[in-house]
Amino acid sequence: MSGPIALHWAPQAASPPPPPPVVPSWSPVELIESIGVPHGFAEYVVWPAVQLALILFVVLTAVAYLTYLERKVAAFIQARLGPMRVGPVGLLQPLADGLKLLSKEDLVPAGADRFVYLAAPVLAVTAALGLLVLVPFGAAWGTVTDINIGLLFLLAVASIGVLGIVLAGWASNSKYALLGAMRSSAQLVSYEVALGLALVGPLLFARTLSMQEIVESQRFTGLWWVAVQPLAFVVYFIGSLAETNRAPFDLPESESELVAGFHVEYSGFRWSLFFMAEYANIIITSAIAATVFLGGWSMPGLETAVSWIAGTDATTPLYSTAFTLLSIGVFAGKVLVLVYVVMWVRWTLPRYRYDQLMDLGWRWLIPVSLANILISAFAFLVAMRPDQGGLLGLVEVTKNGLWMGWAGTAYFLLVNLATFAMAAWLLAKLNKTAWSTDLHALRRVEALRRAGRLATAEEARAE
Amino acid sequence: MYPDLQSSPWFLGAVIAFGLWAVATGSVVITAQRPVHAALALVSALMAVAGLFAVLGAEFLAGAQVLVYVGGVMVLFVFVIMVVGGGRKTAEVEPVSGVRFLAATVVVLVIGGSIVLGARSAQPAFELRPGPRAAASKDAVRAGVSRNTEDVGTDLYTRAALPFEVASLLLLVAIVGAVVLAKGRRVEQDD
Amino acid sequence: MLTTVLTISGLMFALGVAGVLTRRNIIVIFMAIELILNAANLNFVAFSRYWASIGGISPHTGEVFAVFVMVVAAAEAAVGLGLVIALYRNRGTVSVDDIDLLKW
Amino acid sequence: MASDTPSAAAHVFEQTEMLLNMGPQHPSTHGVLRVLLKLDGETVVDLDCDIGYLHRGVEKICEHDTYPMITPYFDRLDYVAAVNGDLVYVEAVERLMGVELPRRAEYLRVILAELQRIASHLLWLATHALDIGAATIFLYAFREREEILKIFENFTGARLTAHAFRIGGLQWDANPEFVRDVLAFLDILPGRIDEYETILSENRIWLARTVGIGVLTAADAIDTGLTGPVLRGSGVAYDVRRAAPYSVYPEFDFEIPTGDTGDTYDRYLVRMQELRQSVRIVRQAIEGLPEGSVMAARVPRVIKPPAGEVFHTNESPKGEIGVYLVSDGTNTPYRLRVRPPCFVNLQALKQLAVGHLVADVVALIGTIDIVLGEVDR
Repeated sequence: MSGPIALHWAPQAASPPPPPPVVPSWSPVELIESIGVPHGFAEYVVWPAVQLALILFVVLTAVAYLTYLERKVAAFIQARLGPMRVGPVGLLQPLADGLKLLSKEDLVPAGADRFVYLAAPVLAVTAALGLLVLVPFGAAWGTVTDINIGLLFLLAVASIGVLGIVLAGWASNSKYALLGAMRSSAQLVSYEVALGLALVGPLLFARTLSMQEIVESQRFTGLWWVAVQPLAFVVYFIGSLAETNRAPFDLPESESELVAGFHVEYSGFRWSLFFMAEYANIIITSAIAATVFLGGWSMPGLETAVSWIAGTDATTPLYSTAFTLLSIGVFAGKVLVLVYVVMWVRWTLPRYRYDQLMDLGWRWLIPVSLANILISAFAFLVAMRPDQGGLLGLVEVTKNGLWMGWAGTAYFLLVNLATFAMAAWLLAKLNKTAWSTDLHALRRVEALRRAGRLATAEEARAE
Repeated sequence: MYPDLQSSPWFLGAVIAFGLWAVATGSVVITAQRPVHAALALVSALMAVAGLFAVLGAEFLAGAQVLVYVGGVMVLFVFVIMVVGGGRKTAEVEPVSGVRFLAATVVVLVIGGSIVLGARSAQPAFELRPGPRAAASKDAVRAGVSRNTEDVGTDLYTRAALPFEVASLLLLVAIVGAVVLAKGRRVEQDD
Repeated sequence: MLTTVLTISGLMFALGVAGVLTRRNIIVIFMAIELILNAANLNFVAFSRYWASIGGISPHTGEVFAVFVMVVAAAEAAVGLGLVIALYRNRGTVSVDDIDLLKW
Repeated sequence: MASDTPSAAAHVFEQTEMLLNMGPQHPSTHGVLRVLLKLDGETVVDLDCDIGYLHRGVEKICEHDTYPMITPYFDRLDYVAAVNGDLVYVEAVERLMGVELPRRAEYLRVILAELQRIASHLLWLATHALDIGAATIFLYAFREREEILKIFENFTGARLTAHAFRIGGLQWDANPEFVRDVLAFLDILPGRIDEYETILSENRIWLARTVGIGVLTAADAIDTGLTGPVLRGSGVAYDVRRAAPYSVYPEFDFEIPTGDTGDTYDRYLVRMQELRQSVRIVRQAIEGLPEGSVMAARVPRVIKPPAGEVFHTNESPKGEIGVYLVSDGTNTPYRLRVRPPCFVNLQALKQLAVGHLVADVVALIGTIDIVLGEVDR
C-alpha cells in the first residue's frame, strides 16, 4: 500500500488503511417503490417530500421550543422558574405565544416601503429554512440531499438572510430600525469572512465540501476535527454567535440602545418570523459546527450500539432504521449541547459595543483564522506521505479520506495546540490594549487612549 | 447530480425557466423607480443566474455566485442605498417624455436582437454535455456526486495560478482603495 | 441547448447596457453593470460546457474565468460604492447628470 | 444617513447628521427622560435632555400642606430611595424646631437609610448592567433588593414608598423580627456582592464598555455641581455624611470610596464599594442599637416651626439632597425647595456623552443613576 518511502519512520503507516466504515444500504425509497411508485419518482419526488415535511415539522416545533428552552435556561441561570403556567411546567407556552402572535395586528408603519417591509421577514425566514435541506441530520436516509458544494451552499444561502434583516430595518422608516440595519449589514458581512475562513481549516482535513462526506471523513479517520482544529472551532463559534445576532453580539437588535433594532416596527406574525429565522439560524450554525468539528452524526460506539439492536447485516431495513435513528439522536444531542452553550453565553455576558465588535472581528478573528489556515496547511504538507508530496509520512491520503496512525494524530494535536498558543501570544503582542490579564495595565493604556478621546470631546464641545 | 438529467427535457425546461426568471427580474432592475427595489430585483436575477450555473453543472460557481454576489456585493449595495437615501424615487430628467423608455427598448432590441440572432445562426450541432462526473471517476467516495469543486480548484491553482495571484492583488488594491475612501471622510471632518 | 443559454445571456447583456444608458442614478448604473458581468459569466460557463462536450483539454477554463469576473465585480463594488459614498457626502447627489465636472 | 430633510443644498456635513429621539418611551432612559441626540453615524455630536414629563409641582403643593402631610411627597421624589428623601425632610423640620431625638430613633433612621442606599444601589446595578447587556445581573440584584423590601414592608407596611419617619422620631418602633431579618440579610449580602463582581468587575466586555467611557475630571465634576458617587468617582472624597455630619453618622466607622480616573468603571467601583460600606454601617448600627423610645418627648401635636429658614442636606444614594425650608410660623411652610441630586447630576450627561457612541449614552445615563421622579419633581 505504502509507496516508495524516503524519510518514513511512522511505525504504523505501513499497515494498510482500513476499509470505509459501513453505511447501511436500505432506504425507505424501497418501501415507497414496493407500493408501486416508479423508481425515479419515488427517489426524487416522493421520499424527499416526506423528508422535507418531517424536517419542517420537527424543526419548526424545535424552533418554538427553543424559545421555551431559552426562557427556561435564562430562568435557570437567573435563579427563577421561567414559564410555568401554560401546561405542565409551562410546556404549552410556545403554543400560547404562537396563538397570541398570530392574532395580533400586522402593522405597517406610515411612510414605510410597503413591499420591502412585508417581504423582508419572509426573505429572512426562507433563507434560514432553506438551509435545512442540506443539514446532515443523520446517516443513510436521515439526510434529504447531499450536494458536492454542501458547505459552500449553506454559507451562501445563510448570507441571504442578512438581506432580510437589512431590508427590514431600512423599510421600517424608523431611525432605530435603520441604525439596527446599518449595524447588521456591517457586522454580518465582516463576521461572515471570519466564519468562512475558520471553516477552511477543518476542510483541509475533510477534503470535501459535501456535508455527508465531511462526517464520513471524520468517521474514517476516527477523529473529530475539533481535536486538530481547536482554534478554528473557537473562531467559528464566536463568529456564529455574531452571525445569528446573539449576545454578546446582538447589536442589530440591542434592546437597551436601539429598542429592538431592525424589527422594532414589526408586530404579530411577521415579528415572529424574525424570531423563527433567528432560532432556525442558531440550529443551523450549531448543526454546521457539529458536522464540521464534532463529527456530525458519528459517534464512537454507534455501530456497536446498532449491532446490539439489529445484528450486523448492514443491508436489512432494521439495521438501516436503527442506524439512521440512532445517528439522528447523536446529531440532535450534539446540536442541543451547542445551542445550550449559545444560550448560556447570552445570559452571562454583557453586550459589545459596535466598534469593539468590528475590532474583535477584524483584528482578532480574521487574522487568527488566516494564521490557522497557513499553519495547518504547512503542517499538513509536512506530514503527508513522501510519494504524495509530503515529508514525514504520518498521514496518508486515501480515496476514503485521511488515514493517520497514533503518531499522525499526536502530531496534529501538538501542532494545533502550538498554533493555538502561538496565535494567542502573537495577537497579545499585536493588540496590547485588547488582551491583557493585567487589568491595571489595561486601565493605564486606556487612560492614554482616553486622553485622545478627551481632546476630541473638548473640541466637539467648543464648536 | 443525476447524469441523465442533462439530456432530459427537464434540463432544457430548467434552463428556460431560470432564463426567463433572470431576464424578467433583470428588466425590473433597470425599470424600478426606487433603487432599493432595483437591488431586490438584482438579487433575484443573480439567484436565477446561480440557478443556471447549477443546471449547467458549474455547482461551485453557483455557490460562489450566491455567496459573493448576494451575501457580499448586494449587501454592500443595499448598505450604500440606505446611506444615500434609496427610498426616494430617483429624479430622472427626461427631455422628452418617454424618451428614456424608448431608448431602453431600442437598445434592448438592437443589441439583444443581434446577439440572439447571432446565437440562433450558430451551428445547431452545439450540444452541452456535463463535465466529468464522479460516476466516471472512481476516486470519489460516493458515486453520483459531481467533482466540479475539485476540478475548478485544481484548474484555479495550477493552470490559472498566475491570474489567481493577480486577482488577489487586485482585491488587495480594492481593499486599500476602499479603506482610503472611507478614511478620507475623517480627514475632511478634522479641518 | 447552447443557443438557449446564449440567448438568455444576450438578453441580460442588452438589459444591462440599456440600464447603463438610460438610468441616471449611479447606484442603479452599477447594478446594470453587474447584469452585464453576469451575462458574460453565463457565456463563459456555457462555452465551458460546450468545450467539455467537444473534448477540450480543460473543461473548466470558463468557470475559472467566471471566478475572476466575480473577483473583479467584488472589487468594483467595494471601490465603486466607496466612491459613491464619498461623492454623496461631497455633492449630496447620486445622479450622474449632476456629476459632470472632472474637478470641483 | 437618511436625513429627514434631504435638502440638496450644499450643507455638506449636515447631511451626515441625524437627529435621534431617545425617549421618553425608551427602555434605557430610566423613566420618562427624553434625550435628543444628534448623531454622526453612531457618534454623538450633540445631546440635549428634555425633562419635565413627570413634573408634578411638588414644591408648590408643599406650600399648601401641613408639615406632616409633606413627608409622603418626599417618598415620591426619588421613589427608589424613599427613606433618604423622608430623612432629609424630617431632619430639616426638626432642625428648624430644635427637636432632640432619642438615640434609638436616630439609629433606626440610619439603619433604614443605609438599607435604602443598598436597595437603591442594587437597583442602579441592575439597570446599569441591563443597559450594557448583562441581563442576568438584573435579576440577581433584584433578588437581594427584594430582601430589603421585605424588611421595609415588615417595618413600615410599604415596599417602595417606605414611610416610617415622623417629625420628631419614628411612627413605630421596629417590629420584633427586624434585627434578626437585617442581620440575616447582612450575612448574605457581602457574598452576593462578590458574586456580582465576579460576573462584572473583571469581565472583558464589561471593561471594554465602561473603562474610559464618560470621563469626568474632578475639576469638571465640581464645576458642574455634581455630588454623590458621580463626584466621588472622579476622585473627590466629598460625602455629606462626613463633610457635614447629620444624625448619628459620626459614631460609625466607614470609608468614603473614591475613583481616580472618573470614568464609568470608576463610578461602578465606587458604588460597589459603597454597598460594602453601607453593610458596615448597618452592622455597626444594629449591634449598637440602643433601647428606649423612638419618639422625641416634647413634639407638639400641631407642628408650627418658629419663623425662620433652614437649609439641610443629606447624602442620598444619588448624591447630596438638600431641603430649603422657610417657615412663617404657621402650620404650612412658606416656601419649600428641594435640591435634587439627580437633576444636577443629569447636567453632566452632555459633557460625558459627546464624542462617544449611541451605545455609550445608555451606559452613561445608567452611570449617572437618575430617577425622573426627582429630576422633574
